[in-house]
Amino acid sequence: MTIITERSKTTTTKAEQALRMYRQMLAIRLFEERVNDLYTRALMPGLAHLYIGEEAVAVGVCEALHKDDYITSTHRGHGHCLAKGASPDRMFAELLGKEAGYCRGKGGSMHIADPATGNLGANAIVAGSVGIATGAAFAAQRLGNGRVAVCFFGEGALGQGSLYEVMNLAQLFKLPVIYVCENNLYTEYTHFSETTAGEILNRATAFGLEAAMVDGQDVRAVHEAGSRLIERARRGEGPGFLLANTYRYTGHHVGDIAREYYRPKAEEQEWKMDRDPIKNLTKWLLEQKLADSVQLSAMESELTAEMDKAVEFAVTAPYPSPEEVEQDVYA
Amino acid sequence: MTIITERSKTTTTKAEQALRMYRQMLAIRLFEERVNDLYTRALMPGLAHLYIGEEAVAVGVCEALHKDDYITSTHRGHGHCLAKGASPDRMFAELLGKEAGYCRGKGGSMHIADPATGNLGANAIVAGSVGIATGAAFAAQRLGNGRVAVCFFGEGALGQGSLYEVMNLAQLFKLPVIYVCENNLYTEYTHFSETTAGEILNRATAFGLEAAMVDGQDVRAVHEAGSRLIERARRGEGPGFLLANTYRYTGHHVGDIAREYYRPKAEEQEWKMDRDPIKNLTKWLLEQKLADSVQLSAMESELTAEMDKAVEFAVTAPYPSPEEVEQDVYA
Amino acid sequence: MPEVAQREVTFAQAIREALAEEMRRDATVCILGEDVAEAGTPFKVLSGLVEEFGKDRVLDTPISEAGFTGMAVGAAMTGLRPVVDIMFGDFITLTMDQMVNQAAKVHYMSGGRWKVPMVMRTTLGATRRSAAQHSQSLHAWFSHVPGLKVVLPSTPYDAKGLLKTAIRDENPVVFFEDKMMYKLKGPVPTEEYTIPLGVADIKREGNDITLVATSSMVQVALGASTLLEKAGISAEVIDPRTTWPLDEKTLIDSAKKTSRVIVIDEGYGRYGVTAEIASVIAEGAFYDLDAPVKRMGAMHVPIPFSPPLEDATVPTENSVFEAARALCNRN
Amino acid sequence: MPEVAQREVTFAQAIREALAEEMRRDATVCILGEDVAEAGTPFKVLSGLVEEFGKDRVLDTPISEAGFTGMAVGAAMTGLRPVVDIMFGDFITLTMDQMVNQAAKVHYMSGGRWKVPMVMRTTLGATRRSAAQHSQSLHAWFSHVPGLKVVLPSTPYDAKGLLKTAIRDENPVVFFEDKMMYKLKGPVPTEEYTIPLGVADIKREGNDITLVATSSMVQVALGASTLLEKAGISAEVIDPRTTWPLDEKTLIDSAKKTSRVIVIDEGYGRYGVTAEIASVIAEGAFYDLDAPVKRMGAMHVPIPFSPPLEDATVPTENSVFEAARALCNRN
Ligand SMILES: Cc1ncc(C[n+]2csc(CCOP(=O)(O)OP(=O)(O)O)c2C)c(N)n1
Ligand SMILES: Cc1ncc(C[n+]2csc(CCOP(=O)(O)OP(=O)(O)O)c2C)c(N)n1
Ligand SMILES: [Mg+2]
Ligand SMILES: [Mg+2]
Repeated sequence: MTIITERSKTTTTKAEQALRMYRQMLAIRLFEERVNDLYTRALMPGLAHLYIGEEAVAVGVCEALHKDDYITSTHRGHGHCLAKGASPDRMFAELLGKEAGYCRGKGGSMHIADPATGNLGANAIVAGSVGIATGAAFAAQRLGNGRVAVCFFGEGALGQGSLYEVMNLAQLFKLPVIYVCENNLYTEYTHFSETTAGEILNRATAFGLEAAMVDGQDVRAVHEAGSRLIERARRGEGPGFLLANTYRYTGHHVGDIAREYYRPKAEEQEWKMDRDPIKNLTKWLLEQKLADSVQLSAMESELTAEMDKAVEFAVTAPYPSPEEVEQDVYA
Repeated sequence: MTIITERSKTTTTKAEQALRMYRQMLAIRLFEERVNDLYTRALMPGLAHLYIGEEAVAVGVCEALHKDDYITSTHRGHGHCLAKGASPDRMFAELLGKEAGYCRGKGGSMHIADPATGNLGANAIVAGSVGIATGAAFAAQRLGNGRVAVCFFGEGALGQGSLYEVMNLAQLFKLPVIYVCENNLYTEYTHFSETTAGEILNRATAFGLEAAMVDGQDVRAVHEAGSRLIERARRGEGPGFLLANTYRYTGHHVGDIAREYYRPKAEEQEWKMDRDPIKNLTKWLLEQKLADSVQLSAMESELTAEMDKAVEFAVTAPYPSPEEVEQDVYA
Repeated sequence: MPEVAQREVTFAQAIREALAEEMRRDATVCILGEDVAEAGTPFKVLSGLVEEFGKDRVLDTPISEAGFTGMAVGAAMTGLRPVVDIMFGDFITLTMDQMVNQAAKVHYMSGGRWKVPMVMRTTLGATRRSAAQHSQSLHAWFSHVPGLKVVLPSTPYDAKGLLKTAIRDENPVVFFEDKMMYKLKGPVPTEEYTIPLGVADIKREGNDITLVATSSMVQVALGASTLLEKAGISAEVIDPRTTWPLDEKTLIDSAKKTSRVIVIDEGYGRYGVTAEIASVIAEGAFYDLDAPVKRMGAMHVPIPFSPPLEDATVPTENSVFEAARALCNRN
Repeated sequence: MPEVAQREVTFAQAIREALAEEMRRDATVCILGEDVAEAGTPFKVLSGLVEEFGKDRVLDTPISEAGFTGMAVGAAMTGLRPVVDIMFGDFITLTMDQMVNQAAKVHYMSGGRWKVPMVMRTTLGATRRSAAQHSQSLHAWFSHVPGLKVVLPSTPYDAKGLLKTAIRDENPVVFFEDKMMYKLKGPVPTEEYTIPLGVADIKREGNDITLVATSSMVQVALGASTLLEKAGISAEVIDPRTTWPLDEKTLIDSAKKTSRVIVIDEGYGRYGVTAEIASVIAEGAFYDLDAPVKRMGAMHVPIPFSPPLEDATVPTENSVFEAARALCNRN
């Protein structure tokens, strides 16, 4: 099997890479703002779990992946999908339950999957995909196709025993899998310190995994740490664990408005003001003179137009016809 | 609620305690030899997993427990039951499926349970009782009855994710529970190094537990380390993890005879000759002049007679009557 | 209940009241689950309980369904009466070992010596646009397991009375709540009351056809019966209220009276609850039935996200009406 | 199969041959499980496979049923055809999330874009004196779940042909083997063959009564049919071979012919396989049945250890004979 590496081949300079990551983070933010809007206007069924604030994690890690590498994702998965290369139009369509969606409307927000971009699927079971990602790494190793698998999950997944089972398996078999823990401080409505004893990184090193912690609001740092673990895994040196400290700006889902009983407004403000991954990178790009604000605004306008078009596409797209309900139960 | 402490109250001297542990280990060995015999003579149905070689672990730990403290046990559970105070006659009866058994014959070897000695039950699911032990500690804490719970399991249970879930819970709630991992080097037919990545102790300390490793063939060392963790837990300082390195002399079960494909005879010989817990303690008792060989032989004769009587009792005891099959499904 | 003083409460409130009353009555009752304390669960069913009973009795856990369910088993054996909250019925997959191999069997395996008075509360039901992993009705699994009891309330009155009984029961009881019903209002007596497990309720009397319906399907059946009335067909609606124990007599008697039966349950039809109930009736009323017992359940597909697809998967007032009319040969 | 060249092999050997043939044919087939390599499983079903295919394709895992089942899901999605070995059917409790929320749903949720061609092999059956946690027949659970297929072979011939088909199937298939049957011998063709899923087999033709029997109960039904013959009753014995897909037509046609039916399955009768099959027949042959469809399954009790109790829990040749005779009104 051949390894598709066009994306990383195009990485000629650090500057290009930083701009690509900037663009990607912005795309996610704009995407999620539209999700919020669609949901609030009652156009989106179900629940919407926004990734706003956490963009640097998905983007920094996926920048280090090849197109045919694998990811698994979570209920808060839009950012991972986009960062791995999914198109906003088909994503919006899926979110609205339309036929043109990635899953023909059958999956919805929490189950977007796409073989073309190596996306094994978002998962609505906390830690539900840790086995899948590990298995994909196992297959990659056995087939010798040079791929790696990245398993994204929130720190809530640290509560699920299956994570420890597969970390043990991954280390025993030296599988090319990286577990990326997005510690956004909260599960649904509970602070992680109330649900997490000991030190998170030790939970990975106890099983022999190579582990690293990183500021999840600094996309360049995420990318660097992610790359190291990914390339190490790709070389056959075994699995890694990346702990990214981050924050979700909005509620657990769009309807989670009155949040003060579980977290102070001041905390939210602080993260938004001082630790925003897009602001951080903007500042750096400008400082380094790798971009100017005109250029960045132009990019934003372009992305905004693209996102609005994608929303338009999804809103006007047709629903699947009722007979489809019985299709695809079996392959 | 009052705490029953007669047993530990009778501990006046180290010598008495050592002799008591000696007696208990010998009782287990003699018990298991008879199980082997009953099984080989086709008098015992099902499977028999012998504890021979590992006696010091159960005995050293249980010596540090009160009668109303709790234990949970495993498929290899006879030693734990006896060490916690069960009577051989009703145990043998259970092993043979007789009405007089601890579970009226319904449980058999892998399910002996006894409220009178705080035995929450052996368990035939690997790691199946980690939740139960943790829950008993939780109840003890909430009821303020001063009890602790000890959860015995083989190193194979380290493969089960539920163990990590409950260690996290125990540490968060500071529960009086001690996880005792009996590393006898093998699961059924696989060496633990093939199934266990990283360092075992780290798997407990990662969750914040107090952890210790001990030579499981040295009953005094086990007792000392166990006591420390147990008393710490009893004082409300949180859960502990004790890793006891030990060895099963015989097969995974009595029928597991041709073992050389998974472990060398020389290894078995070495443990039996050089690291036998009963021999070790005999030597020490004699050296310290805490006992002489006449006294120890007398003890052995006495125990042998007791065990033979217990076997006799069980063999001649009646089976439950068939109507009992529908009893006790519901309380 | 015409002479009894009544109040209107929602289904959620009925459950909350049952818990609060039992927690006041019995200090050993406690609640364990994710986001059960300050958040009062995502459905707000438990709002206010932590304020009254404190964090010692309403405990937020990590996302460790197997772990805290296992703890509940042990705690129930040793003096508490835990009520565990499994946020979505789909997550019982993670608790099967603790519920089936432990909770359900402890009493029997120990020859009646230990008991497990615990309750698991969880949900069932689709049409919330929650997709395949948050929409299942898996109560058939637990109904299949001796040692468990399974409760499916369909009104606030039943919910409150049955939950109080479940908490007092000496056995593990699984209590399934339809998540679409939490806001449904209905009368409950001002005075304390309980409802025994194993007694079906005739929600509406009729002569031409029996609609046996569970949980969410009771309202559907009642709606259908109104439509049927207009078509000149008198339908009897029976709610078994518990699938185990099952009140076979009431079901069979009704079938004998009307001679036509439809069984409606929101779980999958195949190998589901409708199969058992239909078999019981087909056997018990064999000589009185004028037509085959008809079964209606969820379509045999994972529940799709897309609204027009999802709506096709579950029985509706209209589909039940049509089926009943066809069965009565009146078109 | 009179003209076909035949050999006598045991049930275990048939399974081993199916695996070996498929592993030779397709390099992506691999085996994951506990003690599957050198030990060849405790039942020695897989003996010799690791010698032929190496440790890269026959992998010993830790005791992590959830973990390695999850890995199999991911590996199946990405190019392998894993066969996981769950030593005892009782341990499927630990895999329910991976099998039901992941494996069964991936294809549907992804709109048909990913598929999961994996097989889970496990066991069922009591009377091995293994007590409540090693004696269950839990195949009804998986049969209830859309997206899974469930196979229950009853002869070496069926085992081999069905397992080969299961491995080639593009969907997750669960394959239940009766552990008491491993040594049963029977003819298999010398030439390669496969058996489609979803086709019942008439194990014996007859006219007076239909005995529908699965797995372990097929031999029991055949034994009963011999006794019945002596009593002048001609019994037809039908083995559905797969509970999903289910060959309803063959069952209904036979019921129409004989007008009397007993359904026999070793799982619990309540909410079990017999309920579905009995319902299908009672509906499909409603106007032809002369007596209610009778169901025989395991008693609704955890399986007890004590031999006289355990023997009472399952249908036997005699109990089926008596039931059939009573149903035919000939005493
Ligand atoms: C096994 C399981 N338990 C509970 C839930 C309900 N649930 C959905 S999201 C969530 C919190 C997840 O927290 P975290 O993993 O930190 O992810 P975040 O939402 O913070 O990104 C919970 C409890 C679930 N989906 N799956
Ligand atoms: C969940 C589960 N998986 C597999 C088994 C089968 N099994 C019984 S004992 C055993 C090995 C246990 O090894 P270990 O925990 O080290 O205990 P030991 O036998 O060495 O005392 C296995 C795999 C089981 N009983 N439960
Ligand atoms: Mg989080
Ligand atoms: Mg071991």
